[in-house]
Amino acid sequence: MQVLQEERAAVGIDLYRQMVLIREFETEAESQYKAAHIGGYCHLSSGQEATNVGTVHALEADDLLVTGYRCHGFALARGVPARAAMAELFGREGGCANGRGGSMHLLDVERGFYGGWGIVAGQLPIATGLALGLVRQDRPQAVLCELGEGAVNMGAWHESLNLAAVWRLPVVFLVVNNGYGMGTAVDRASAEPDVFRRAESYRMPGERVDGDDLDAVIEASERLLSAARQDRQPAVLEAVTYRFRGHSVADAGLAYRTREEIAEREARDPISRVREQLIAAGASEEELDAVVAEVEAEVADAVAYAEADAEPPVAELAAGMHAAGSDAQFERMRPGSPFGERELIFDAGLGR
Amino acid sequence: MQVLQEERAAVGIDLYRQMVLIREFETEAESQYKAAHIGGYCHLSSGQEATNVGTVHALEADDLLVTGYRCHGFALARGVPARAAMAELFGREGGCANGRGGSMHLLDVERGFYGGWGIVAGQLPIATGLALGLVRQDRPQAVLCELGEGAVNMGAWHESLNLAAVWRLPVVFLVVNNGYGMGTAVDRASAEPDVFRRAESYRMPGERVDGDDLDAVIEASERLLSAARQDRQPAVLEAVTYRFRGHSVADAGLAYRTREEIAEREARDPISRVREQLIAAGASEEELDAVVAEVEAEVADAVAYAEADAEPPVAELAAGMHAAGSDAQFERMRPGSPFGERELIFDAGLGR
Amino acid sequence: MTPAAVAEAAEAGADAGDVAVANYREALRMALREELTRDERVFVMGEEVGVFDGAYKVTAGLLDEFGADRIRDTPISEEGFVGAGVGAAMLGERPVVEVMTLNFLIVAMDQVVNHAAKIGAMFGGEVRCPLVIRTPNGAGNQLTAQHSQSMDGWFAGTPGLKVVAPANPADAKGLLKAAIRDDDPVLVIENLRAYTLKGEVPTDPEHVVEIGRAAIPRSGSDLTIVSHGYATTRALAVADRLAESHEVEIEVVDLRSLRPLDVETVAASVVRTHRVLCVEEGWPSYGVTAELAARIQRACFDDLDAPVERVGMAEVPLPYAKNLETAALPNEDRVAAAALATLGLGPAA
Amino acid sequence: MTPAAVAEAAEAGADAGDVAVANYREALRMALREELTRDERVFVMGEEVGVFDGAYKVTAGLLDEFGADRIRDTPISEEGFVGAGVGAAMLGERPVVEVMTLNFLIVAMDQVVNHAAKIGAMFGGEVRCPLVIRTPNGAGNQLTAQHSQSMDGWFAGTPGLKVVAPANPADAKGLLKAAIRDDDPVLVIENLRAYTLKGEVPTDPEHVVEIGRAAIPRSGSDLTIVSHGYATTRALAVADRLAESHEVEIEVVDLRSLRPLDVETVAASVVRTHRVLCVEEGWPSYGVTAELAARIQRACFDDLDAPVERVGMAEVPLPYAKNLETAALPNEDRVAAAALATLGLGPAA
Ligand SMILES: Cc1ncc(C[n+]2csc(CCOP(=O)(O)OP(=O)(O)O)c2C)c(N)n1
Ligand SMILES: Cc1ncc(C[n+]2csc(CCOP(=O)(O)OP(=O)(O)O)c2C)c(N)n1
Ligand SMILES: [Mg+2]
Ligand SMILES: [Mg+2]
Repeated sequence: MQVLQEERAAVGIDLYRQMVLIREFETEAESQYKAAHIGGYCHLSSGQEATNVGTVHALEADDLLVTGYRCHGFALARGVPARAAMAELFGREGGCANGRGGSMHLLDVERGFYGGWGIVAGQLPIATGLALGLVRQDRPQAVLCELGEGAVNMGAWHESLNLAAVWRLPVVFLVVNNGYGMGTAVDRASAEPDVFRRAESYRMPGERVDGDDLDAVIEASERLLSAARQDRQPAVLEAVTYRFRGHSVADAGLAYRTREEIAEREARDPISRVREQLIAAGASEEELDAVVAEVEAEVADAVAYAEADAEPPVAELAAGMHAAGSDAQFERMRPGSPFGERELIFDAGLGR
Repeated sequence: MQVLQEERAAVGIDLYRQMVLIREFETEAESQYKAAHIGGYCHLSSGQEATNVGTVHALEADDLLVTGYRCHGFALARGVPARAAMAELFGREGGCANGRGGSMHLLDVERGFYGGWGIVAGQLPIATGLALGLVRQDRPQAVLCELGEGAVNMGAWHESLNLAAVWRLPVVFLVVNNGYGMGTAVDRASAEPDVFRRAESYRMPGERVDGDDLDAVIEASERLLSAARQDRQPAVLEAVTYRFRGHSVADAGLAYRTREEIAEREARDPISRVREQLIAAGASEEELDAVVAEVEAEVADAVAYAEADAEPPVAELAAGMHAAGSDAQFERMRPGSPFGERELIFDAGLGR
Repeated sequence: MTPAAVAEAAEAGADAGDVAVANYREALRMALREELTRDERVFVMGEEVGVFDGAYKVTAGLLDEFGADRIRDTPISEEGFVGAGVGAAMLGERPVVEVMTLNFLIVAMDQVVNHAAKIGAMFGGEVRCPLVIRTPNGAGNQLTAQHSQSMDGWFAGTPGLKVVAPANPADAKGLLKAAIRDDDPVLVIENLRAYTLKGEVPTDPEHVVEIGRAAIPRSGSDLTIVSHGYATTRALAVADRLAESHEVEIEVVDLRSLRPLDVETVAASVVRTHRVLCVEEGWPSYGVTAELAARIQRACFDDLDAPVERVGMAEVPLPYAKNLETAALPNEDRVAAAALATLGLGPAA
Repeated sequence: MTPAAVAEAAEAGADAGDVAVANYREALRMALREELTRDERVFVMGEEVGVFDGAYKVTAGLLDEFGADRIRDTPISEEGFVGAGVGAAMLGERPVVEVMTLNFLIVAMDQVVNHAAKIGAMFGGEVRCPLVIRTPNGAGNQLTAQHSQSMDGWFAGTPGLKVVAPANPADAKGLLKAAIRDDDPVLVIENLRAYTLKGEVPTDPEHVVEIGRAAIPRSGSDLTIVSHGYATTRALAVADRLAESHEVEIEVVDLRSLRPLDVETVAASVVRTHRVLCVEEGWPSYGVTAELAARIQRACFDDLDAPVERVGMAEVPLPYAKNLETAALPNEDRVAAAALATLGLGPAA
């Protein structure tokens, strides 16, 4: 394993740890969902961990990250504490979005993670704008914007890539091609199933990588992100991977693909692959088992934290909606209010 | 001139007649606009007549046509009577949209012309749907959908081309590249200024033609339309041309381009070009002058017709809005109506 | 009762008056099946309507019955395929476009309000657009801010569109069928939580519910609650609850149609009860209940003993946390409290 | 007075209280120029704002003054560049996005209502979106159905947004400046016909008009007309006309802000006049005047001598023909007739 050989061994082990953390975190999240401690839509990334971890590893500390709704893996890889992520899934105050966002809307602005968005391709224009912001602020950083391969048929894809190219903005569009958008196989939806080729329409580099090959993902991500930082060269990176589970925890994932297909892919689990590489590079089974045990404890701790954490007070139903100072603006809306704006918007809604 | 040589001479003369008609019609429309007999936005196609006439010439009688707002030329080429077009610009009952649509919304369903639309790229999904309708009705025809080169950066372009390709729909997207979208030169807006290349993103043929070369336009249009009819092969045809006038009659057209550039293009006027070709192919000056005189009379007649034609009665303000039979549905909306629905929606609005 | 069984019942007992018990989702499917069978021009398209059996299973089984040409899976590109529906409709087809939820219709807004709605009038009646769009609105499963909306009024406020919103299985079937048979573009607003509501559904394939007619599913003389879609379920529950607890008789007017709006039925009820509460799933400010209040205060100016009151979703992007979501929805407690306040029996809202 | 001259005046006489005469368009430009000068984070983007000097010339000359990085021409792709504004704002920039007309904001609807509006609440206050979108609504130049709309209420009904609609040059300047300085997403709705309105504009670069405060440009005791944007111009003209013709004194309340909505000022006026007419440029059904009527009937239930009345655009996609357009608009004759009817001095509308 390259990372292990080139850098200090700890990096490879840490990447392995992140991948296991994502898997364990989501396995636990699914149980908690079934126990009704978590609600809403809940999209798992199991099978996609090498892409999560490899791309985020290529980010510098001040780079920015934007994703769709399948965001647990990216959030954890970016360093969002498991506690803050799990508490968010539980809808608790200590969640990274203070319990307001849930599974699809994790974020961590301090770590440059600008969300977790739920409208397919809706995050692309925003990522483009973040990249524009970097340029205007003369910051030599880049934005990594995740989307699924199903999102490449939305108009927002086209408008965003064109804008990024015309303005030479430092953004890498990471298409996580897990083969399906809900039940629709990529070639049933995209007239160009080699998604990365669509970059050509914007005279933008586009390439495809095996999203389950951690080294390859890191290499390609680093290269494209550097070009974005240094030359303001936007790009498309397509990572081909597979989701082991259904579209969300509510989908068995069997109506549109065979058990054989799934089994075949599970046999090539990227986590096992990295583990084998680490062993081959000299890591011991014990060392790696210890990592797994550590991660299990971390996830158990996250659940305990989330369970113990307080629900947001109902009096703060509208917290965050408006910036401080807005209460004076809304003051005159009170009289005649038929539905309690005072409680909902003013007293509680201003982040006080 | 090929058309003249291959087919009977009358065809070439008729195409010339159409081009002159478009130019004369619009020259007159501009005067009438300045005299305040025509309102709204009024977009002229002068300079683009070879594209108008050549592409429409390639349509079969039962093919369908859809355009943006710069539609006078296409409408006239498709055979919309000058009277009906001019009356529409005057907002009269005898207009092809009964005075309700104006310059941007000409149509003629009998001739398969499904409008004249005003939202940039908004006509593309509709054209795709018309093509789907043809397929469902097992009609071996095609749709020609016009748009400007400025429209290729809209999401609707991307979604429509993808859909047309995935479903193999018989539609040819005609990009009239006149160099500018309002004041924006194509390469300032499109990351791929060779617009036709964007067809590749949908594994769709795309080609570019000199839009001022009538023969070339006809040849390319016929070829792509046949493939659409016979193999349900959608395609992009980019016709490179130039608009002599501003974006609309309200724009002098000089803020973003030089007088020299315009003069240079005017010197290569496609109408003169066709005239020269016809003469070279044996037509006489007198014959062609007669055509011009005929057209002038036709336009004068159209204006006289439009002037004499009645304004739509105010009592029919809402005519056409709803299908016959809708009055019963709206009946209960009457009581308490604060703004005269009865008059506006019911008595008048049902096409009675 | 399985969908297939419902279909059989429908075929077996086609006499007017026969009913089958079905849930809302099945009732919609019955309507689709009957209309697909009746008219070759009808076809269904949308994301996941085929192979996946529908994101909310409304179209389950129809792909097998009618084939991929008539039950057409689309890419994720709402603007593209809603617009394709507009075009196909202009050519005389009868597309029924499913949009996964109302939240996603927003990316196709332009095709709905600036194209479909304009066609009839803008082209002087020369061409029509018999398009149906069906989509669920609503909230209540912690789907959070981007997925928990009900902008019904935006469409109802667009001249050229018709908008219906069935509250129960019978209307789900009857209004969807009416929409498919209508020659104008019709938006059918369903509701996520309503899909499992059970009820009796007429099996006569010719049974349709006329667009533009409100229903009165419950009569009463003390207060009128006006609602549509899932809010009607809440209204009926609150009417039952307050009949028990406070011995008040609440009349419920279920709008069924938002454009045209049956002001006559609403006004006639308010003239009888003198008090009225309007309830909706969406935000009240600039929402459906605003229009209701405006109409009612004018139609019933001399009949009102109290102002028209409103309840809807709290005016916030819906938060994720369960307790916050519950508090923000127009839940029965909130509706009941507002009803009592309107009756002068509780503290003002 | 040329824009440059106005700017000079602004610089020369920066004392509070100094005014320059400018039209609405110039007033907006003054606001942009002052804020671009004040704060490096402010930048303008939109179609044709630079080289073309703005489709309606609001930004004329600014490209030369501030350069292409701060006056940024965009491709025609509203969803893309409105969304880019959202992203840049999240990073602390202060984008002012011009959308050529409100009709074209519809293709970017999703970025406005399902992204910009959601950010504050959905992310629990962790990040803000200080975005300004400016765009004109309106009709009246035979622009026809797709180009003659005013869906102001859709945005005003979206929690998380603020919406202002200046009626005159002073407010155009003051509200746009307030919007740019606000830490939340603000939609500034201008009006095509208002661009040429002239008036006095404060030159103090620190003068802003607070968001959420209605104005009373004309006092009167017989009837209140509530309006916003260009409808206020109509209301004032009608007030003058009826003062002459019928000796009635009409008070005009200009909302200035639609969200927040200053119900207090509206209600206080109605309490004095007992009669109220609401006027808007858009369609009244499910429109801004619906919300006004709903609020007023509740706030002033015991004070009203007549129902709240409304006038807006006729409920049709606006037809092209001049005579039809004129008839469909809320023209002064229609407003005057409705005012008289509300006063009990004319036939009911
Ligand atoms: C505009 C819009 N349309 C539809 C949806 C519903 N939806 C959520 S995820 C999804 C599939 C997306 O597939 P893909 O982009 O491949 O991402 P993946 O789920 O595979 O990660 C759909 C259709 C949505 N959220 N937004
Ligand atoms: C969605 C949308 N945005 C903006 C406009 C305003 N607009 C009308 S035409 C036009 C330029 C279009 O340029 P192009 O596509 O090249 O066509 P051309 O006018 O050159 O024929 C613009 C920006 C519009 N009508 N629709
Ligand atoms: Mg996928
Ligand atoms: Mg052009």
